[in-house]
Amino acid sequence: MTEIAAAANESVEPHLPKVYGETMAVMPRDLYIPPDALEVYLDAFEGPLDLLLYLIRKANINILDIPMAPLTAQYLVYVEAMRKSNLELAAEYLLMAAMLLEIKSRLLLPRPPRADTGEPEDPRAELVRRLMEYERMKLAAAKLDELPQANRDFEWVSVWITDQVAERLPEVSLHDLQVAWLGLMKQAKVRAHHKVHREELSVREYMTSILRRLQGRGYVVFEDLFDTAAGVAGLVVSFLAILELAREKLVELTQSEALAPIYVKSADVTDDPSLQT
Amino acid sequence: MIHLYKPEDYKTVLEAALLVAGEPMPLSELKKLFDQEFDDETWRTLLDDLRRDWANRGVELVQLATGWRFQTRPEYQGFLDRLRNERPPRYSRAAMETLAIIAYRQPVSRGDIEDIRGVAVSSNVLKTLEARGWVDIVGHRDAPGRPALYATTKKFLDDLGLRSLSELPPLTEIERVMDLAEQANEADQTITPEEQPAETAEQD
Amino acid sequence: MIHLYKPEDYKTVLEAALLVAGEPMPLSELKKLFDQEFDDETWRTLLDDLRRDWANRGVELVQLATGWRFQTRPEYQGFLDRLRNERPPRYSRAAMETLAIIAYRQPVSRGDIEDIRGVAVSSNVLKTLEARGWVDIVGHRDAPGRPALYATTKKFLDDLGLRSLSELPPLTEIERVMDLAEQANEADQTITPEEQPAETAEQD
Repeated sequence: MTEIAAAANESVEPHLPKVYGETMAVMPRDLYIPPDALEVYLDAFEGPLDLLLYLIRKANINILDIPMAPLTAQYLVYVEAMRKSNLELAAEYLLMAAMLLEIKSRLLLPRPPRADTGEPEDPRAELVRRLMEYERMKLAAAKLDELPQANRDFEWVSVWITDQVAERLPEVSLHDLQVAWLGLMKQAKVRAHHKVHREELSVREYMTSILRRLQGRGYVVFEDLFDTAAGVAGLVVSFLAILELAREKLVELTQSEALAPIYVKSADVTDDPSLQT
Repeated sequence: MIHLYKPEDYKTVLEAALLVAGEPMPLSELKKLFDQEFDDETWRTLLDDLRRDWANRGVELVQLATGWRFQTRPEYQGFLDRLRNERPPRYSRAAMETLAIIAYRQPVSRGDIEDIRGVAVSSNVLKTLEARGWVDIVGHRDAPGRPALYATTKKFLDDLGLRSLSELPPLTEIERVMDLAEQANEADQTITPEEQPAETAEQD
Repeated sequence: MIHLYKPEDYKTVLEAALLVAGEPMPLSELKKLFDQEFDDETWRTLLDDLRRDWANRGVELVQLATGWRFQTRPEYQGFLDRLRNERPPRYSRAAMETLAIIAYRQPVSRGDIEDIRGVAVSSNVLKTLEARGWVDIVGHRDAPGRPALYATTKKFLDDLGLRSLSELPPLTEIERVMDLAEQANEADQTITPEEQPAETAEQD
C-alpha cells in the first residue's frame, strides 16, 4: 500500500519515465487490481484513457485485441468502488466501459461497408485514434515541462531604473522654436515689425553677454567691454550691442568731460559708490 | 546626456536598456534608443556582440518571440532559489496536458480538450493557465453554446524561451509506439493488423 | 547546478542574483547564496570587485541603506527614456512662444513678451524656463517699475546643441516659410512684408 501510494505521488510529477519505471513492480500486470489499492491506483492516472494506455503499453495488452469481457468486469468494479469517493471520475470510467462494450458488440456484428472505399471499418479504429492522440499530448506535456520555464528554471533580469524619482523634462528642438515663432507671427499681425536678421541676432547675443558682465558691478570702463580676441567683426558687433543697449535704456553711458574715459553701467545697478571702479 | 562616439558606447547604452527592460524588447523598439539610424545588419552585429560579451556569465541575452531580453541561465537557478521565500509550484499533470493540447492543437475549445484527455477539464486548470498569461480566448466556435476557443500567447513562448510555435518540441511519432504493441501481439498471432479478421477479437 | 571553484565563479553567481533582485539585497540575504561561509571582509571584497567590473557601464552596483542593488546611471537616463511608452512631456504653447521671444529678441522684459504675444505672460511660464536654467535675468530696464530683462543662458545653447545664438534658425527663413503659407490663403493682400513701414517692435 505504501509502495503504491509512493507510486501515485510520483505520477503527479510529469516525468513519465519515473512513473512507469519505478512503479512497474507494483502496478498490475493485467486488469486485476486489488480492491483496497484501487483508489490510490486510480489517482495515479489522469483518466480512463491514461489507464488504458498504461495497460496497453506496460501490461502487454494489444490495443487491437483488447480482452473485452474481463476489461468490462474490471471497469464495473472500478465504478462501484469510485461511486463512494468521486462520482465524476466514476462517470468517466463508466463511459469508457460503455465504449469498450460497444466496440466489443460491434466486433461481433457484421460491419457495414464504408461509404468511400467499401471497406468495412474496424470499430476499434476510433478508440485507437483517441489513444494515440492522447499519448501524443501526454508525451508533449512532459517535454513541455522539461523546457526551462521563466520563474522556475530561470529569472528575468530587472535592473532598477534610477529615474523613478527624477522628473522627465520636455525636449525642445530648434524646430519647436521655429514653430513657436511661426505661430506668434501669424496671430500677432506684426510680423514685419519683427524682422530680425542673422547679424542682428548676434548683436542681441552680445547685448546679453554685456549685460551679464555688467551685472553686480558698477561702472565698467567702456574699452573693457570689448574682447579683442573676437576679431574686427566681434568688435563691431560689441560696439553695436552697446549702442543698442544704450538706445533701449538698458545701460547708461557716462563721460565726465571730452576725451575722459567712458564708463558703462547697467541700468539696474543703483548708484552705489562702493561699486564704482 | 552623454555623447556616443565608439561602437562600444552604443553597446553600453543598449546593454543598459536591455537590463532594465521589464519585458522582451523588439528591434523596432530598440531602434528608438539612438538618433542615428543603423541598418538591421548593424543592429544584429551589435546584439550578437553583446550576447558574446555575456557568454560566460550567469545571465544571458536571448532572443524570444517578442524580442531580446536578459535572463539567468538555468544552471544558476539552484543558487538563485536560495534567495526565494518559496519555490514556484510545478504545474499538475492535468495542467500540463491541457497546456500541451492548447499549444499543439490551438485553437481548441474546452470540449476538444476533454475529448483528447477523456476527462472533464477543471475550471481551475484553465484559470491557472490564463492567470499566468500563457493561454487566452481567441474567439468562439460557431457551434451550439458558442464555446470559447483557447490559444497560447506570446508570453507563453517568451516564458518557455521559444521564438515561435514551430520551436515547440516535435510530437512523438506514436504510430511507431503502437506498432511495438502490435508486434508483441503478432508474435503470438502472426497476423498483421490489416489482415486481421474481425473474428480475432472474439478469441478473448 | 554548476560547481563553484574560483572567486570568479562566486562573483558570477552574485552578479546574476543581484541582476534579478527586484529590490536592494542586504548582505545577510546575499549570504544565503553559497554553502561556504565567508567573513564580512571577503564579502566586501567580492562586492567591491563586482562594483569595479561595472564601473564603466550604463548600470552600476550601489550600496543603499537597505542593501545592494544594480541601478542605471543618471547619465544614461536620456536614452532609456526614449523606450518608455509614455509620450515625452511638452512645454505649453505659451512657454514655447515665450522661450522663442526671449531667444530671438533678448534681452526682453515681460512687458515686451506680452506686447508680442498680445496676452499676459504667467509667472509660472517664466519660472519654469528659469528653473530649467534656460533663461535668466540679465539686468533691468531703466524705465518705470524697472522691469527685469530676460535672456537665454549658455545651458540653453548647450541643451539645444548650439554654439551661439547665431545658429538659431534665421527669422528671415521662418518668415519666408510663413509668407509662402500666407500667399496661399491671402492672395488678395497686396502689401509684401518688404513694403511695409519700417517701424519696429523695438520701439515698444
